[in-house]
Amino acid sequence: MAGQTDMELIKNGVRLDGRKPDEIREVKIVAGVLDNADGSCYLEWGNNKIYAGVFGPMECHPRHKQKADRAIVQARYTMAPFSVNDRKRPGLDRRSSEISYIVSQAFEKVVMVEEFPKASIRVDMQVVEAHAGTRCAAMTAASVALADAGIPMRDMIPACASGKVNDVVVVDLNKEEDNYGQADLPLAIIPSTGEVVLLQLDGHLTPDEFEEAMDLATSGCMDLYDKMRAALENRYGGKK
Amino acid sequence: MAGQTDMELIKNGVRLDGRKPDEIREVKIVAGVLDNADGSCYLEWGNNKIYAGVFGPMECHPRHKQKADRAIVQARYTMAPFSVNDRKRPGLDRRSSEISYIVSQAFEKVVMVEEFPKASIRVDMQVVEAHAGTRCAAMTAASVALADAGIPMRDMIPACASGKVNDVVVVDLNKEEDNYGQADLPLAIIPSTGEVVLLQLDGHLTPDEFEEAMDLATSGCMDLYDKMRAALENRYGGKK
Amino acid sequence: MAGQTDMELIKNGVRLDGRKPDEIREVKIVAGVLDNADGSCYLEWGNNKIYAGVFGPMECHPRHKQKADRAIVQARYTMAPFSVNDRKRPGLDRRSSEISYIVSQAFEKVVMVEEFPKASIRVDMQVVEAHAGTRCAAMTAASVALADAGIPMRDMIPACASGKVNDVVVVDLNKEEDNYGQADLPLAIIPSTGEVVLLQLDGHLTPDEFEEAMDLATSGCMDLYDKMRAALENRYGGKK
Amino acid sequence: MSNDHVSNLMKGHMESLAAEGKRADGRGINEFREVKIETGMINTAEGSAMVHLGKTKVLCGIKMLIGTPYGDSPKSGTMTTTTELAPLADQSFDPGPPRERSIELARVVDRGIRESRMIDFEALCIEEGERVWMVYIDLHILDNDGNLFDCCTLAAAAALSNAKIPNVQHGVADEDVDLPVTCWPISCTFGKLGDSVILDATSDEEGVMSARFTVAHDENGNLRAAQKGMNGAFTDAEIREAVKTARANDNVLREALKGIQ
Amino acid sequence: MSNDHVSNLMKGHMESLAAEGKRADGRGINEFREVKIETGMINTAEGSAMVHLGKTKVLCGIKMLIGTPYGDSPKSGTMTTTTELAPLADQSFDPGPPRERSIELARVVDRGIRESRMIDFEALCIEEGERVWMVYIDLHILDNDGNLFDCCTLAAAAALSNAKIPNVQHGVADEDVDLPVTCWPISCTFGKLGDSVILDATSDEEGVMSARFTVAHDENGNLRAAQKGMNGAFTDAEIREAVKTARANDNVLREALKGIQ
Amino acid sequence: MSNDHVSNLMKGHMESLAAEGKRADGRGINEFREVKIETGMINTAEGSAMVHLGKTKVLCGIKMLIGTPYGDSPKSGTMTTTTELAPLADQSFDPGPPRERSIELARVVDRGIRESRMIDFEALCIEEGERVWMVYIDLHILDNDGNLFDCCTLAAAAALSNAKIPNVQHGVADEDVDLPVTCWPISCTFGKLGDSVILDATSDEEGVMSARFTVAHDENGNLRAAQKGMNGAFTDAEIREAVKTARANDNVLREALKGIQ
Repeated sequence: MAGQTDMELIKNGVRLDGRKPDEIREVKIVAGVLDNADGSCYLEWGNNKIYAGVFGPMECHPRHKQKADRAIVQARYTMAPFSVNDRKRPGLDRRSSEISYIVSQAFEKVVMVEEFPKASIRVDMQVVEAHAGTRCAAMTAASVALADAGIPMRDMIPACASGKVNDVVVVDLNKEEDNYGQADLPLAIIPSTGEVVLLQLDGHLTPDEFEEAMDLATSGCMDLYDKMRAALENRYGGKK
Repeated sequence: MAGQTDMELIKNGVRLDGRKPDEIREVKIVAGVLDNADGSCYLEWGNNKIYAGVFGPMECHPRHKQKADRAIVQARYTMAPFSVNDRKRPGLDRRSSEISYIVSQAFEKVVMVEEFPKASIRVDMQVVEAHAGTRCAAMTAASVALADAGIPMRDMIPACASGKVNDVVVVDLNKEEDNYGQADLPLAIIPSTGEVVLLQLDGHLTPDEFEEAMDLATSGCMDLYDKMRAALENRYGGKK
Repeated sequence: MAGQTDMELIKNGVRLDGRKPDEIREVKIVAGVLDNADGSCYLEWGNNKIYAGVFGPMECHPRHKQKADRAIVQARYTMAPFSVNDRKRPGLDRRSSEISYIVSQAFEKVVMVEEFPKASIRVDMQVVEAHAGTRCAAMTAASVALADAGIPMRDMIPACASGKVNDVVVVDLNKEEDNYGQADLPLAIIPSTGEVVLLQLDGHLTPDEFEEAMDLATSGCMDLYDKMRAALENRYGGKK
Repeated sequence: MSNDHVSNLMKGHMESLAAEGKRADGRGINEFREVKIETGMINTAEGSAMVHLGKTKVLCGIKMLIGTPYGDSPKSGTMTTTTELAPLADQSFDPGPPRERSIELARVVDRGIRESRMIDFEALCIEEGERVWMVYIDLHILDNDGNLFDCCTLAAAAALSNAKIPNVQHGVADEDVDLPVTCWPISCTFGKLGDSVILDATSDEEGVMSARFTVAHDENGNLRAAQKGMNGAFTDAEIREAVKTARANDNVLREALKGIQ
Repeated sequence: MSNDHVSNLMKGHMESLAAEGKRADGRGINEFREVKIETGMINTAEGSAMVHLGKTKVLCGIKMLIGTPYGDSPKSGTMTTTTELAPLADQSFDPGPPRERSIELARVVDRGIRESRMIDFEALCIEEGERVWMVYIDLHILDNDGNLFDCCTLAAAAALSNAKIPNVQHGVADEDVDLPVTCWPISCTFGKLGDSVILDATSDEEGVMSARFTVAHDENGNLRAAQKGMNGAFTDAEIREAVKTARANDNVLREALKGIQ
Repeated sequence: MSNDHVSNLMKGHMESLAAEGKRADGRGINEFREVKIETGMINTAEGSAMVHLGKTKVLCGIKMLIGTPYGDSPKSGTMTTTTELAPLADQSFDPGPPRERSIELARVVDRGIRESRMIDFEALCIEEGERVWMVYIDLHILDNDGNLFDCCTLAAAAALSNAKIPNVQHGVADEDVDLPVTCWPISCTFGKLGDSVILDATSDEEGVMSARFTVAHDENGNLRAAQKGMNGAFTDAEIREAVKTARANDNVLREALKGIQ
């Protein structure tokens, strides 16, 4: 978030990449792309490219993390060294650790963890190309991978960001908007209940803009939700 | 220890901060300053500022450190990044590791560890402002915190350094004396028996100076011991 | 391996250190040089100097590495900081980790691991001076230390490299040959069966050169095997 | 933030209380505990503050060093935030390298300061592309009775407002000047307790609540940062309501912060 | 590379099959699985390739940065190889720092590229002793069905042959040019299964085989690298035979690699 | 330094012996074991020494590199001490990063050399504020039969006295010269065994003693360093007596050290 900028990111209600403020980038979701994982998903969202894979329920390691009455979700978000312009050092940095942690917690709300005491459900998200919005894209891919693995869930979790650019509230920031915009608000919801399982905000929003940003991000999540279900139908040849 | 220096640190038997050679800096001790810890202490010694907190006896982690016939003391000495002029990187460096180790061992002599097989007694010392002599100050604060926690002890351990400055043996070096002095001898004793539980020496002392340094540090310890008991009486309103 | 070089490393069939292509450097092996280790060996090979020590069979740590039906070999190859011209940082780097790993596996082939379920046999190799060929020298020393410890083995493992220098296939590269040569092929065999338990190759060899390099390295291994047995006879005063 | 000492009975009790708009310590559901701020107690720091929020105590020290700017922002100073969950503050805090919990705390506080543009980073440039001030915000948790997020953010803000740029010591100028602060972000953290939402949870309340929501506003009532945590959820309405509640209630902390300036 | 899902029965069965020159998936003992190479899918990378070897999938990205050369080779660019055994690729891959297995894999691939002189390192010198290109080869294992050694080496070779030196972005020259590649090393990995030697083992086969032997040849049929692994052994004759078999069979991979250029 | 192989019976036996002024190996309570020093065996080191103290064996290598001095001492060379408790030296030595025990050992040896000013650090300045010699003292424990403190300090002193500054290799001067040594600190380590105090404990004795006290004197009989360790205590009188005993008995080691010069 650069805050104020002279850069004209929206002209006549149209963004640099041709989208309207309430339009998300093109999304492509393919379920079941990996052979070893119990469930998997490949997702392209704009130029973002992400693989998600799920194993479990399985024995929980390290054992001191086991919960007597439920499973835990061990999500792990990593970016490949070549996924960004400046090479990223391999391994978890503080940003990836935080995202892994809050995503793990978000999934514990929808996975039926009480059915698998002491177990672990491992969710691995590999960002192989990154252009803003990767945490939402990774969560979305992980939901589809969990469903593909047949893990019992109350619902899937679509995730989508909204933000502010040139004082306009928009959905799904692209890379320039992320770099030079004024606010970024990633949101993940449970569509069937409307509950919020992940919300972050960086930047500057007036109270009214916040309301609008919540509306736009929610609407983006619902758009995604349709695409997620379509991907699963496409794989399994019917309603699921 | 710079060894020989042209700096005049003692003039007419008076040190730069106005003290005589056998005089310790002003000490303020408050027991019971923290709510969560089982026992705690805040100590100011000159400009040194230290918090000590104690938990236990409690289950020992990691388990392979447990002793079948006694408790262990897990003391940890750390300096806040802002406690020194040049910011210190957070975490344990080698100096802090060594101090933590020898302080743990010193306390195992006075805590009645044989009463709590397999247990751990955790002693945390946080130096938030440092001006020479912090290991002695931290040990002294830890003793008071242990007493405040009601941990059975044979005695408390006052700790005080002596050293050599401009060829004069003095007690309780301040920062300039520590930087430009000729020797530093931190000492911790058990007042009721006169036993030595911690002693280190860096620098240069003749045999006679060593005897004198031992005398001065011991005397400094006894001064402190009075202040430690006063702090506990002050908290508990009577002899303890 | 520098590949092509202008440096004349062989002149009239004689190498810079006076050896013929099929001649190994001088080797000195002494078994039983350490008191605490269950078995030990000191080996000089050219200017390489190595200590090897063995403990075991003993309880395996960490426990998750235990095998229910056999012992594991935990070999560890390290180079002292002062063993090379530029000081080496202490600790395991990636090269040492790889060597430790493949050497552990090589020894599991000859040690009678099935006799000691769940146990560990620890093999420590300390290179204190290094001049090319240290992995072979360390393995050779470790074999003698294992025999000295009385660990049941099918056979000892001599190890020797061959390589290519100025387009000539030679045995046991020295430091200059290693730096400016064209290929390096460390080999470890089981003399009684002729089996290969370790083989690596870096560089460039034609198919015929490879055959020749295998022959030379094997022959070097057999030379060493005699010296290893002599060292044990020397210690135990008879055939073993 | 599980707390084994709080039983299920306690959970039921606390949820019932909250459903009636009450709390175990007598507060209303949207009421902060008593707050106390002291500043300037650490002489080796460029700025320092101790904040008491009920029994929670956090000490913050600011250090400033000179370094080189990042390549993509040659005119900007830099900032680093660390949190030390000192073992003396809570029996459940382990010594050792920072864990997920500590990393989330540090990053939320950091973003709350950084993205709100509280610090005027361009005023920290000494020589473009060459030398800038690096600001270190080191937070020492001394006593944990819950709501570290708000207490840490407040301690950081107080310590920053107390900080002087050490120009003299580093030979940059003849006089030390105040660190330039441009806005005053205050964070309010809510907990989901049963079907209720409470402000400024204690450790006991954190042990039984299912979700956490932090939102920071500046002095003009605009949002500057937010974070939802823990493995429960808020309804959309609860989130929007909490944001309004935060605006209505952060004046308690804001006044305490003004008191020190 | 133990695999608890493969029982001793399976071991006996596979060994019997191999003794007859057969395999569980119908291949001959010296036959590669189907290989597929795609390149250029990662826009943030200087070069990229995805290789499918049967069900094994490896994604390789090449990044190039400018740095200073090593003191002892002031005219040479540098190269670094990492392997990420992504937890999604195999249930047995643990998250965390690289282990022995991953280190061996990275080092064998690295040496296969480096010691074969596939990259012309001197052509990566920008300014002697001052600035050289640093090539990073980062291998992401996405699906592990065995023979990571050959799949990774092939992915690295394909990604390198797809890479452009980013001269424009770094202001070095007016045009991006192909990374200079001088030879084409192809590795073939054999497994010892009972008394048989098989090429290109699957995960199931790796779970029951006792030893591994990798050998890389260039396009002229000369050896460029080799590595024996695991705690079994090969006879001298098996090693020499495997080297010949490799030369006779690596054309399958070599053709796939040529197909992308 | 617990030793599970030494039973309580052994403890009682050893304490009784010590009370009579005797020891299990026949030595008097203030008697060193046989000491042997060899130097110069490591050609890749600037200086090297192997010290045998009874069965304890320590190899020390000195390396010297050129680096920049610390900001607060622009005219002084630097020094770093490491100890490697090699797993081959003692069954209880674990591989892995240095632990508390190893850190204490390295720091006591380091301070004994550094604070005694044995090395003339100012003579290691090549160019003020720019280039100084960095001295690395790396101690390899090869066999541990107790009293590593004295054996390591002696090995370090011997290796330093054997070291040449590698001027030629680094192009600093035309000739390599001896590392300038200004004094000869010798450390003596005592153990508290029951109510007795013994010098130069073996591993067996260390396994049953309760406290350790190390004191180092220079050749003029002045104290240069001291350290009390382990979780027992010494009386004030025992400490003062031990210091005198050290002065009276360190000549054994001092003669061995002179023998190599």
